Amino acid sequence: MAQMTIAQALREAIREEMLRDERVFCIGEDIGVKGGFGGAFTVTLGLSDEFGHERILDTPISEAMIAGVAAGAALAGMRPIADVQYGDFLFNMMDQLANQAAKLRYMSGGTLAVPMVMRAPVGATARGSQHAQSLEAFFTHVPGLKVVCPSTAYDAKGLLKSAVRDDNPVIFFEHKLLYGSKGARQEKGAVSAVSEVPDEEYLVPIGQGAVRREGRDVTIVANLLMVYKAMNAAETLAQEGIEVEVIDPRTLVPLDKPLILDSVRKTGRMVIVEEDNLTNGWGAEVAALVADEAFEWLDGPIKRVAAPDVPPPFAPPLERAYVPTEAQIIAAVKSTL
Amino acid sequence: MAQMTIAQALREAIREEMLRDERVFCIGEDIGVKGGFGGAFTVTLGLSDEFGHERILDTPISEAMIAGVAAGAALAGMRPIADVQYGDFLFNMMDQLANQAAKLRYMSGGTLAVPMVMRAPVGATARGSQHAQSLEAFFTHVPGLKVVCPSTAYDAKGLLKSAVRDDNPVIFFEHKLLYGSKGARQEKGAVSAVSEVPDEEYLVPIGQGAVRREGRDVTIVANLLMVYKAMNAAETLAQEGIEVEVIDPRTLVPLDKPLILDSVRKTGRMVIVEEDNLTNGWGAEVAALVADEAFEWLDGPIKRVAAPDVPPPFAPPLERAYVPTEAQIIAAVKSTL
Amino acid sequence: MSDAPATAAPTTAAYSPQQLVNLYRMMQLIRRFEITCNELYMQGKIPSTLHLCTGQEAVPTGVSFHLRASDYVFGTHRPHGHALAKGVRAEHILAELYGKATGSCKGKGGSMHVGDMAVSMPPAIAIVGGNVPLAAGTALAQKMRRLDDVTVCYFGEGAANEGAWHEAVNAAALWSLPVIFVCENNLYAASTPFETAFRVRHVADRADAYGMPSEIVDGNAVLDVVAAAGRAVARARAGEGPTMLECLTYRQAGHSRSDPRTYRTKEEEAEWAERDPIARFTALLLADGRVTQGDIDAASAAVEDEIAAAIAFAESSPEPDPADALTDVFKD
Amino acid sequence: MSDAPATAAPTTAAYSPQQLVNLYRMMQLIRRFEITCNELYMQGKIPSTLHLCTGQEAVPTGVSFHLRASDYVFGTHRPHGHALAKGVRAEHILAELYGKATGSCKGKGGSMHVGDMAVSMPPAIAIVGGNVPLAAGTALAQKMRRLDDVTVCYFGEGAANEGAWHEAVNAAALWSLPVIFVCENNLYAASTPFETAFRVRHVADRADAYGMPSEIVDGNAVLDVVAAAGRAVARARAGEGPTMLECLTYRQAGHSRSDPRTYRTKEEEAEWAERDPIARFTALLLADGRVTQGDIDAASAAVEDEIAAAIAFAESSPEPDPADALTDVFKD
Ligand SMILES: Cc1ncc(C[n+]2csc(CCOP(=O)(O)OP(=O)(O)O)c2C)c(N)n1
Ligand SMILES: Cc1ncc(C[n+]2csc(CCOP(=O)(O)OP(=O)(O)O)c2C)c(N)n1
Ligand SMILES: [Mg+2]
Ligand SMILES: [Mg+2]
Repeated sequence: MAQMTIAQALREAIREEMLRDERVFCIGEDIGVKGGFGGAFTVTLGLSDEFGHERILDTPISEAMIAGVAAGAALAGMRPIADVQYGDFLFNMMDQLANQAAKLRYMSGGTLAVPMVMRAPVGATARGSQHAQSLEAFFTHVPGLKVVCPSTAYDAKGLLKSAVRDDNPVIFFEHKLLYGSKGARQEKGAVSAVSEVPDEEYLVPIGQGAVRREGRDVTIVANLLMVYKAMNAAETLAQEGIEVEVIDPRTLVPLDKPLILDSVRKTGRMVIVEEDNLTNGWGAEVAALVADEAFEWLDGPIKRVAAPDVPPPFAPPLERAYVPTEAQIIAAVKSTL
Repeated sequence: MAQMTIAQALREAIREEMLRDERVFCIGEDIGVKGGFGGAFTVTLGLSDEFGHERILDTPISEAMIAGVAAGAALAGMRPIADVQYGDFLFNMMDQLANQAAKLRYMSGGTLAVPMVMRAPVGATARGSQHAQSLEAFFTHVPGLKVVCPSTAYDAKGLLKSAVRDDNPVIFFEHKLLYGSKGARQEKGAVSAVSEVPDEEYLVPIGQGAVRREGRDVTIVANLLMVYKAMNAAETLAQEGIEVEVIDPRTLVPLDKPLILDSVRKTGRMVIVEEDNLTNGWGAEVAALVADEAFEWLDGPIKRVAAPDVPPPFAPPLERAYVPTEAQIIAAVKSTL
Repeated sequence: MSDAPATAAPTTAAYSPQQLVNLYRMMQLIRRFEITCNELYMQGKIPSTLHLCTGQEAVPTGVSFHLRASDYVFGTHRPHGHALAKGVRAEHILAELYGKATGSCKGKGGSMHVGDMAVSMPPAIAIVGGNVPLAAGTALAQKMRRLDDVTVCYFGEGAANEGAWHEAVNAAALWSLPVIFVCENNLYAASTPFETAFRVRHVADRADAYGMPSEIVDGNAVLDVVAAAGRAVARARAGEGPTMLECLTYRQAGHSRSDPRTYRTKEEEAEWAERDPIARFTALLLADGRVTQGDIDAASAAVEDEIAAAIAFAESSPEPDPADALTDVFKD
Repeated sequence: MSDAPATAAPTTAAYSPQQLVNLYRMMQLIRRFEITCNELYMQGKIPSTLHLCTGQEAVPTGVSFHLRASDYVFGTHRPHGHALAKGVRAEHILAELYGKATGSCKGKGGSMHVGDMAVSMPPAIAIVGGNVPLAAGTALAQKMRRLDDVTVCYFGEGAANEGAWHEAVNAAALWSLPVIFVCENNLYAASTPFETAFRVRHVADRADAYGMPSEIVDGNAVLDVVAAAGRAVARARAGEGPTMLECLTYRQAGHSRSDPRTYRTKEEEAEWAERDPIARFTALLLADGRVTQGDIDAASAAVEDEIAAAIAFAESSPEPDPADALTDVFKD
């Protein structure tokens, strides 16, 4: 057992998969340059020393190329792990992800596969509107893509290994404030997502959520950074006698519907917490799911706590008004009772 | 009063706005070429003869440029109407729309405006996976963009004129089967969206939905082609004594929430119909809205009828299994009772 | 560097009579396939739309002369010729156009996405320029796997203004990937003339901007294409990196389905009809003498049989089960 | 066409002493502003991250020599110098970096998005290459409105591999738009050396691929930049279309915040320190004699006052009201 940050856990996952399978390689900007950063958040730091620059492939600043090359290499027998420095830049590769990688297998009548992973950091960190978005919902809406969003080091390692072994394109979201990146890449306001990581190999299956806290009164579904805020809110509410069940879906596509539905059938009340913008965030889909399949068990309105429908602002006081807070979560939970 | 197809109505709207305001111009691929098509669906046919090739500007095949040039020209005092041949290609310009056009005003602290219209045809028409998607939800999720989706010629003209005069970026979705395009550009399986269009000028305000049919039992919210399928379904259901209220939101951002909520408060039952893929389609947002703000009035589960989570298939029998049908709408309505 | 097309009359000497007949046969197959598709489309047997490559047959024919089944080929929205030349069977393409379960993509792809992984042709990409990053990707895989296979990426001249094209061409040059970028410059992108989209005279002029060698080729002279493609494929197999070939040609048909073609002149069409690749090659062969009219007639007859068989196959094939609309999204 | 930088020692003769002092003053202002930002950042007074342009001051200084308030300028993620040179006031930039309500973007933009519409500078764009289509757009508007204003689009050499850059540069050339594309080639994109991303030797080599004139300029010689930018701006105002200027320079600081810069050598840094644009220009001025040490000291002192005032302004300014997070999305 070792204590690891998410950045370390992801690095370990990549190392192990590259050692296990020579078809696995990394492609992205500034990921392997000698004396460089190991990507924007140090995840690949040191790997080019171990695996060389062909398997830790530094690219020009060309996101559409990165995604398309990963998809092409994947259909030709490789297992690329592609890296984008900030999730916001996924928009630059949207066609290659949504029109190509996601559709190729289907258009081919199931005669090819695109086993690629697209890693993308999300979350607001006082960098302003173009380095801060949470983009899960743009990809949960694309048939043919799987969407993963780990919130602990344990899950990050186990899910990345599963993503690498998955025969389909996987969009892998990582939260900047959860990396636990050290040194030059340390983040203000970071939350520790350090967890025990077994020495022996393990996988976390894609499609299985986790109950982070059991409770009988209200179900909260939250991902990434919001898991921690939800847990804190649950703690506070417990002192008032309100027992909240906190579910971390861990993957959004495929979504662990039974876990969520069973919880709501138990509690009868539901709050969804996401850093994504409210309108058409992934929380809307969870709400729609529950309003259909668990309607009879609902005892109150389904509440969503999300970023407002504005671009991420820069100034800290504005950003604090943008990112969902524990106070908002607590209020939402109470409004369902 | 004249009978017009949507293609004619859009052309008239563009003509009138270009005559009214010299800042208005069109930019896109194959929109003004002499002897050409007038865009993929004839909407701008003939306009370059009237306005010249500077104001009906043909471009290289460069979608990111088209969107970015439109946004740049807009912030510098022009009022561009940009054209993409198929909505699926919006992914090629996603960064310019979602990171630039949508965020520029906010990032500037409200000191500039981006009055542009981005026109995009959607809908499955046996062209296969890359010329068929309905993409509304990718844009309803972008703060800073307005999203419009007319289903009649009257609305198409009035809404496009409003979009041109709006000081913000507007994504304007048009359904291929509703254009009523003639000659070489006629579409198999087209539905007539011809309507009476007044000779005198009028506007349809962005943000106002329309009740297409009143009913007391179930509320259906449907857009574009699905409005027609919902109306047919309502007709059939009426014969069985089920009175459906059909609401065409006409614009998705801003959404006419009062109209939808009031209807559900009246009927207590809700079905959403969209050609967009189910998971995280715009219907999910409408469902989430109702499950929160009209929960107490709901007498049954909220049902969604949408395309399944697969890319649009080519073969007609497969495409028929992809596009929502009247039978599915009828079944969904009954399942809420 | 890019020069004007080699004007020296191409010589047949380097090729066996059988090879020459095969080149004729493939061009004729593509021509007849496209004309037949158009007829079937007009009869309403093929849904939606079609992008035909009549007049451009020499390009994929000449390129595929050098390809193996394991070499990848990426087609465009105008892919029938790319597919036939790569060895996708006419019956499987036609069945795909009909939307039949026996199509090379089970009817899920359609005309704009024909391909067949059995001969290493992924579905053609109908997003203009969208196939270029994918092609760089398969070429990267070929290089990393130390194969001496290559990737061919076809694109129309209009695609050279897409951002994805730029990014991927640069990467291919940078990494010396075994890919051949084959530009089918047919002077128009839909209705848009070359000069409306480019200030430079040639797409090949852009290869210099990436440090990539290029050639401008008479795309209606199949032996010129064979020769230029031979050099490019040899470089790629030898690990010497990518080449851009700009093949000057002309689309005899409309851009798609019933395009009236009023954006170009009848004179221009007539000029290019003069340069019809099949007629020119036939004349060359007969002048050359090693291939006889009889050989050509036999090849043409074989093509007619193949087309007839393809139609019979497509029409007798079953439609896909509607339930199949939900399959082939994810691989488990 | 693109040649090596003019090696002929730039002459001051063409400029008045006041103009020369102003050039010094602006470079010094940018330098001291950046160094001060770094100190304030280290003190935790500026949130998040910073991209400083120390060493690159001559480029925006030389370009802006020719600009009016109504000319548009688009900055990059490294925009402080672009903004100061365009005339955005130091106090408004610094307040923006502090995230104060008095910032040039009301604190909503931050360091990577400084701009000020009062001097026609939209928020800088932090999506590499993302500002290029926008710049082509403002230039198109200037052309359609028959103004003789121009647009300047700054970009780092790394941006030249973005698809948006390609699409927009082509359109600007095609339509003869009044835009000057100013490449700040500082040899690195974050940690990535030029050769890791390009097979060609110069970004300017790419201008040919669009039929656009270009010049390679010594970006650390402010008068060379002034001269080249003068030619480009004149062409643009005269309706003769865009120009690409590749300014060879070097980022003395790290890429962003506390970058250890271990991907480049101390020797290389030392070489470029020798070519410091401010030191070189100062030496030139003093050798030339028309500007005295006294003039320079006075300008430097004025800069210190401006910086001190900017700090005082930023620190004494109010934070934005959290409720303002919800405003400025749509214009009604
Ligand atoms: C990204 C994208 N933009 C626009 C289109 C619509 N479109 C289909 S074919 C075509 C013209 C392509 O011209 P070219 O690349 O020269 O190929 P050609 O049709 O001449 O073979 C266009 C604009 C598309 N399919 N994809
Ligand atoms: C589209 C996009 N990709 C990646 C990044 C991350 N990034 C920020 S600056 C930078 C390097 C830019 O290098 P260059 O263009 O040469 O400008 P410089 O930093 O050298 O001034 C990168 C990769 C980004 N901001 N946008
Ligand atoms: Mg063409
Ligand atoms: Mg640089």
